[in-house]
Amino acid sequence: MTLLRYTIRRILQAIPVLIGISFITFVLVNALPGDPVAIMLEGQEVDQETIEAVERRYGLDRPFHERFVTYMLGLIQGDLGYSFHRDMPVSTLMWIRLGPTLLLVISAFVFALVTAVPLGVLAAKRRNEPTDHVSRIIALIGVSTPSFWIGIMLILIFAVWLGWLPSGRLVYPWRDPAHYGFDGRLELYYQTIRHLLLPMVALGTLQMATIMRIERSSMVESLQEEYVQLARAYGVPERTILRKHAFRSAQLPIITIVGLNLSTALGGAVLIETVFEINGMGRLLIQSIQQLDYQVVMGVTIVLATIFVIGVIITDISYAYVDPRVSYGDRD
Amino acid sequence: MSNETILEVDGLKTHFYTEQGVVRAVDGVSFDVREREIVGIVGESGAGKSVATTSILRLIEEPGQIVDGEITYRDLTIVGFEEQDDGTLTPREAMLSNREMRDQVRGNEIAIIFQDPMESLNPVYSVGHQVTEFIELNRELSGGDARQEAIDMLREVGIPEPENRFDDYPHEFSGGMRQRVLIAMALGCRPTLIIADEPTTALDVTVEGQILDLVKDLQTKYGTSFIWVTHDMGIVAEICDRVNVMYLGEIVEQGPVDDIFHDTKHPYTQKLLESIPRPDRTVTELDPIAGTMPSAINPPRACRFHTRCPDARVACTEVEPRFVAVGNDADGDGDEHEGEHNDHRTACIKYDDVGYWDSVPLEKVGDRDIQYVGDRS
Amino acid sequence: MATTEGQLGDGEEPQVGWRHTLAQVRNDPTARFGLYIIAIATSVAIFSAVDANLSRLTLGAYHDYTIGEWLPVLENPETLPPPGEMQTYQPPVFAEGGSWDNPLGTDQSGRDYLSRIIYGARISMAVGFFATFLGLTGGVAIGAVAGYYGGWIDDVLMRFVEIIYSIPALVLVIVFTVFVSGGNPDVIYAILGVGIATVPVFSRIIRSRVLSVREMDYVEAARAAGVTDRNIIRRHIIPNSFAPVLVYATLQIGFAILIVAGLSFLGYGAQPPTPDWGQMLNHAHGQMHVNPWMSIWPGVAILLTIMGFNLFGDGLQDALDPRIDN
Amino acid sequence: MSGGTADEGVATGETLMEVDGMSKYFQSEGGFLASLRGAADVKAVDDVTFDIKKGETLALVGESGCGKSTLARTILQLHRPTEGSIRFKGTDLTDLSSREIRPLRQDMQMVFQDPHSSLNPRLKVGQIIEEPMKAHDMYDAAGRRERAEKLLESVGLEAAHYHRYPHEFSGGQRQRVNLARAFSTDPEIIMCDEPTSALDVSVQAQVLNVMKRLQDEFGVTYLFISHDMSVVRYVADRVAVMYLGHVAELAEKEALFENPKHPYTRALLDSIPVPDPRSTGERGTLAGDVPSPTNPPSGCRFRTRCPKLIQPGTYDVTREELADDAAGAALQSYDLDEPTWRNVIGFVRAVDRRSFTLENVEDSPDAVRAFLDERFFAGSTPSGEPADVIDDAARLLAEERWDEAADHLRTTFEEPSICAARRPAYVLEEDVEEERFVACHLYRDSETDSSH
Repeated sequence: MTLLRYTIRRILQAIPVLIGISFITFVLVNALPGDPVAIMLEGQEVDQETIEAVERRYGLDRPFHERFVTYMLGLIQGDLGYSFHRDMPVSTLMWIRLGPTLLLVISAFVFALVTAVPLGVLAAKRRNEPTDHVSRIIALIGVSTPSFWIGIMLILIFAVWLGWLPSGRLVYPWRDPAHYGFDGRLELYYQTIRHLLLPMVALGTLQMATIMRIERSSMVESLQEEYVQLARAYGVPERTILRKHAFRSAQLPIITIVGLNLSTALGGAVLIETVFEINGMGRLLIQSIQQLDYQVVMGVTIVLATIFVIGVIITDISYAYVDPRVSYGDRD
Repeated sequence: MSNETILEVDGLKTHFYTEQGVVRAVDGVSFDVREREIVGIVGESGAGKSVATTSILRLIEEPGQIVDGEITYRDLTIVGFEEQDDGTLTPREAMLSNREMRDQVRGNEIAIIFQDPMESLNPVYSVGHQVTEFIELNRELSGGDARQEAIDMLREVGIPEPENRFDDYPHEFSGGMRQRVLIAMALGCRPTLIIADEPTTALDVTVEGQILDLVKDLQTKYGTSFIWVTHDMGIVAEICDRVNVMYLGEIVEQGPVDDIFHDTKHPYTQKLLESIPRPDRTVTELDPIAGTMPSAINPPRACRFHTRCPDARVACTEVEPRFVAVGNDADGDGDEHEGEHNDHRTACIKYDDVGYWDSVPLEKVGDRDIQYVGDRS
Repeated sequence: MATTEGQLGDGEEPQVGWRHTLAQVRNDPTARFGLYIIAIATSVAIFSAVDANLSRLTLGAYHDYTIGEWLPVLENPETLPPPGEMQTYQPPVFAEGGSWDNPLGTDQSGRDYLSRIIYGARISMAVGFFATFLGLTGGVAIGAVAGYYGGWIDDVLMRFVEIIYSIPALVLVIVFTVFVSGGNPDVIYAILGVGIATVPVFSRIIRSRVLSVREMDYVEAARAAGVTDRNIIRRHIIPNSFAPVLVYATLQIGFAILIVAGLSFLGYGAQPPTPDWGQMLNHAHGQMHVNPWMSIWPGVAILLTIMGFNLFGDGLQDALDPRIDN
Repeated sequence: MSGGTADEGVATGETLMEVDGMSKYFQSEGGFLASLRGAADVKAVDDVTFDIKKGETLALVGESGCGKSTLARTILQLHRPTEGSIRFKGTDLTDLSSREIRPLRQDMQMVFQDPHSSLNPRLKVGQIIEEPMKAHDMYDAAGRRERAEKLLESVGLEAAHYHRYPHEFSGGQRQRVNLARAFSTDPEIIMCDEPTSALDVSVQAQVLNVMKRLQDEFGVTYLFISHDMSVVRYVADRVAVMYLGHVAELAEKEALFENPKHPYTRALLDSIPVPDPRSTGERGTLAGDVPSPTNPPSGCRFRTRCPKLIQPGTYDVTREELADDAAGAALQSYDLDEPTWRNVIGFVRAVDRRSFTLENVEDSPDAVRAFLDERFFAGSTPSGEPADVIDDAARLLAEERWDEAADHLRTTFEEPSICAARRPAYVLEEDVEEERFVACHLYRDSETDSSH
């Protein structure tokens, strides 16, 4: 009951943020010194008439606030504008490109959690022992390395030198196997995984390292809690203490960090999609910036920010689910 | 008082190896606990009370270590050392392994209640689940029986509607109610001894009163022994049968509660009692102990209290005080526990024939209420 | 009254003051290691920026000089030897065909790769420091005001910060550099963009810190004593809120370097011929199959630099964290 | 040597501060949505009236959450009161703006409970003590320093400690620094918020003695907040006992401790363990928990736990009189003898708190009634109308309708009581001239002045 109320409250709170995101994006792309038309037509010999024609086509002849209102009204109806470069509605484009990005980002987080949580717990359990030192060094390198460079290195090693894995593009599990000329679902999935492996590791390493550090410190703290001491005093075996008494409450900061780090991961996806030639939102952003297709740029920015906002809501609700103290009210 | 002794602590030393030096938190402490009695350990913060009791369950963590002494619970050796040829101490073979501690002692024989009811319960599990878990672990009960037992125990400690509150989380209980839950948890495991580490300090007076009454009732009913750690002389007077007064890692005086209050021997106990404002009568002038407790890293030489003791003489800085029996029939009521063993003992050389009375009183420095004299090496 | 060390203090509160913190950092080997890396990177950045001859070499005017050749040039700049033949894509010394003249090989224009990597530190360090400084200044201003005044001011400012944070930093920085620069992206815009993108984290940290410091009894005591708001903020709030922010700033420099490397990798950061690690990786990416080693060195440079800041930041954090003290 | 405003003729023993009808409510939950939901206010302090005389120590005691700290902070205008007035030497502080209050703060200082968080760790002790003087432009730099050093010695530290940082001191020493800071501006009144409750007993005694000595030396007035009755007995001249935002009783110390009038005061005193194993007095305990301050009980706030709840009909309260206070409370009266009435109330509360179980009792109303008779009414069973109500309750309980049973019992027995209907406030004339305030209807007949 209260969880439901909390959910509704969180969703309501997101509305002004989404409006703000749209506004900021709109301002960035439209109102600041760089005139989109000038940028678009840069280097071309154009007369005034062409400029006006272009302006009219994009509605740029109308005052700023009017354009914003029109854009917002469109947004509410799910209309993100029209891409003249690609000759299709931006929203349609988004639908096509969303899948690969989500596939990449989600798999990166799965990879990060699956590796980081056990490693972090192990490091906390064996604090100041070799295991701990090794895992801390891994984490340190992980947070210090640019993801796109990891991508390049992975391609070099596993695709170029060893030739074990493909160096780019994804195979989408939701497609018809025939599209790729595969025998069936099973091969499709197998190929999906093979293609996904390198970009997933490249994008997930930073997340893994961050989560590992937090998992470790959170577990260390949790293991010193008085209720853990109490469990020890009642003869609970050390393994149960680790698995049950200390673990659950130690996951709370992890949940928060997964939500907040979605932002870094989505940004990283832009780079990874470029390195691995994946046709997702990130690559779309870069392509449309090169083409100065500014409706698409706005669209991608807003959609990525929205994914982040939704992600944070989901993690907040999971937090409330794990921590009974947050029935409603602010957590900060 | 012919009850059997169940726990014996002898010469216990627990030290903490910190960067600043070795903290001698507990430094040669001996006391015992008999069946069906409440033994108090009283002292100010930093006296080593909690370290002493956690040592009994061998729950001392890095950088702490039990370095010497014997702890025997019935016929089990919780802590025991033997001297090697090279003079080092190594654990005796009879000493319980960690696993044996877990299976045979912790929870099922000796349970513990911590000071802070807010921190002692895991916030992400329901209260009933936590009580049930410990009961199931320490008594051979099936899940369903353990749950029923948990509900019964919660009712026993005065939680209204325990069936309905079973699945509530700790934050939904008040501080007093949480402390009741912890008592239910401890008693539910049917231990012989419960260590209560300042269990009412975080509570309001009226709630404290409720808890003290509850404990007294349940102690009678279940026949459990208690070690009650506290800094509150009022609580000591209220519930303890025998008392150990601790100062800076050592027990300075121990004996039946009446003797401690009415036949006080050690100057520290004396001064401690004089420092307390009374609820039952108006005191016009308190006479506090001067100064603050010295560091346990470099405790004062010989008698550790000599730096603050009003009666300190030069001998106090030179002679290590021994425990001497000082029991006499001071109250004149034909004290019955004198016959069997002389329980009242103190570690002050005033009561020992080692030259205190021939020695010169220590000079007091400073004219204010802080006097700190002597050894600071 | 005599006072011994043991008598004073009861170990519950951490030692404060910069002298203590620095001593702690000095004692921490990892922090010291980090500090060395930072010191090397910083001096390399300053040195390479100051020496005009080295700049010219790396910028391409005398692109075919080798490491062996420019060392005497540094000593006697007037006597520049004439340019030799361009040798592009030379492999590093350990690969077949490499030589000690260009230990890490040469790039597409025949410029010495090692000197370009050394020179690349300049951009990274500049971006790291300036962007973080911007983010810190903006974040502290917003966070302190929001935290101290609370109420609707807090609501509005924090919502704004949340909006900025919602747009992934890299995306924000790309859009900012491209559109605000009017299609001519440059490092200055990158610095500004990263600065804006890091405002949210700083304002959040300082705000939560201010919120807890504001509740401290010494602040209330000052208020009760009639100390003015301005003096309370100056004497109590800021000094006690700033330490964790500084720790975070150290870590954030690494993050800024990371973002700008990505930005340059995509072609929107420093523009050629300015040597920049991200940009070098961009080119190397295209050469991956032919000249794979080119991809390695810029990445290693980024990794080491950021690691330096992370190590130092961790050490600083340990030094300021009371829990580690016990 | 006093700087700024001089004493405006308030002599020792005269009223220095008058608190009149002061309330402080907090919003229980911030934010727009909370206000939409109509979240109730926390009535931390509710309609409190008393005065403080120059040179005395007025102690404010009560359990955690009773509003004593809020009260002190509101008097100091660190919180602005929701209602009421606070007159300091004749000036109503609530009329003044923050800017106008600032100079007056020189005369009103505060000492805090937590020795760790009350001193800024980044300032030297000397700077800490000088800060209030600086804020009021007292003395020049050298003068401030001289005074700071003198104060350090007055509180039992050394002038040489001027250059030390707080972390170099123990808890007790820090409280001394706190005292030095509070005395630096030579104030008229100091609010002491549990100044010794974080300290060990021996250190507590040292600090209390310093406080007493300083009071003699400077003639300052203390408002001493504490939860510890023993400490209060040592330091106070007069004592105000607070419960859930109300003052329950205010009296001279000796009178209050020797002859507590309010049942809550009595319960509080009874629940303290006496540090004497031969103490004969049986310690009494108070059952139940403190109700929530967002929705406090009507009338007397203590009535839900009060062992002396007055039987409806004991006082002749007219319907008109009650209409103001408790709308809809049926006017009933019973004529049970005292033990029976106590049994009834014990039963009502037991149902309310569900402190018993019917698990081993048959489900029939008769069986339940028999069980209740034995458990709650052995000896003196009520008859007549009350008996019918108890029968009803037994029936409801047999059907496990506990909430309804509790409601029924409460509306029948508790709510018609004058304790629920009216807020008690009586000023009694004690022996000679001392007035005594008791907020309990038991003293309805003995009041001297009902205008309160």
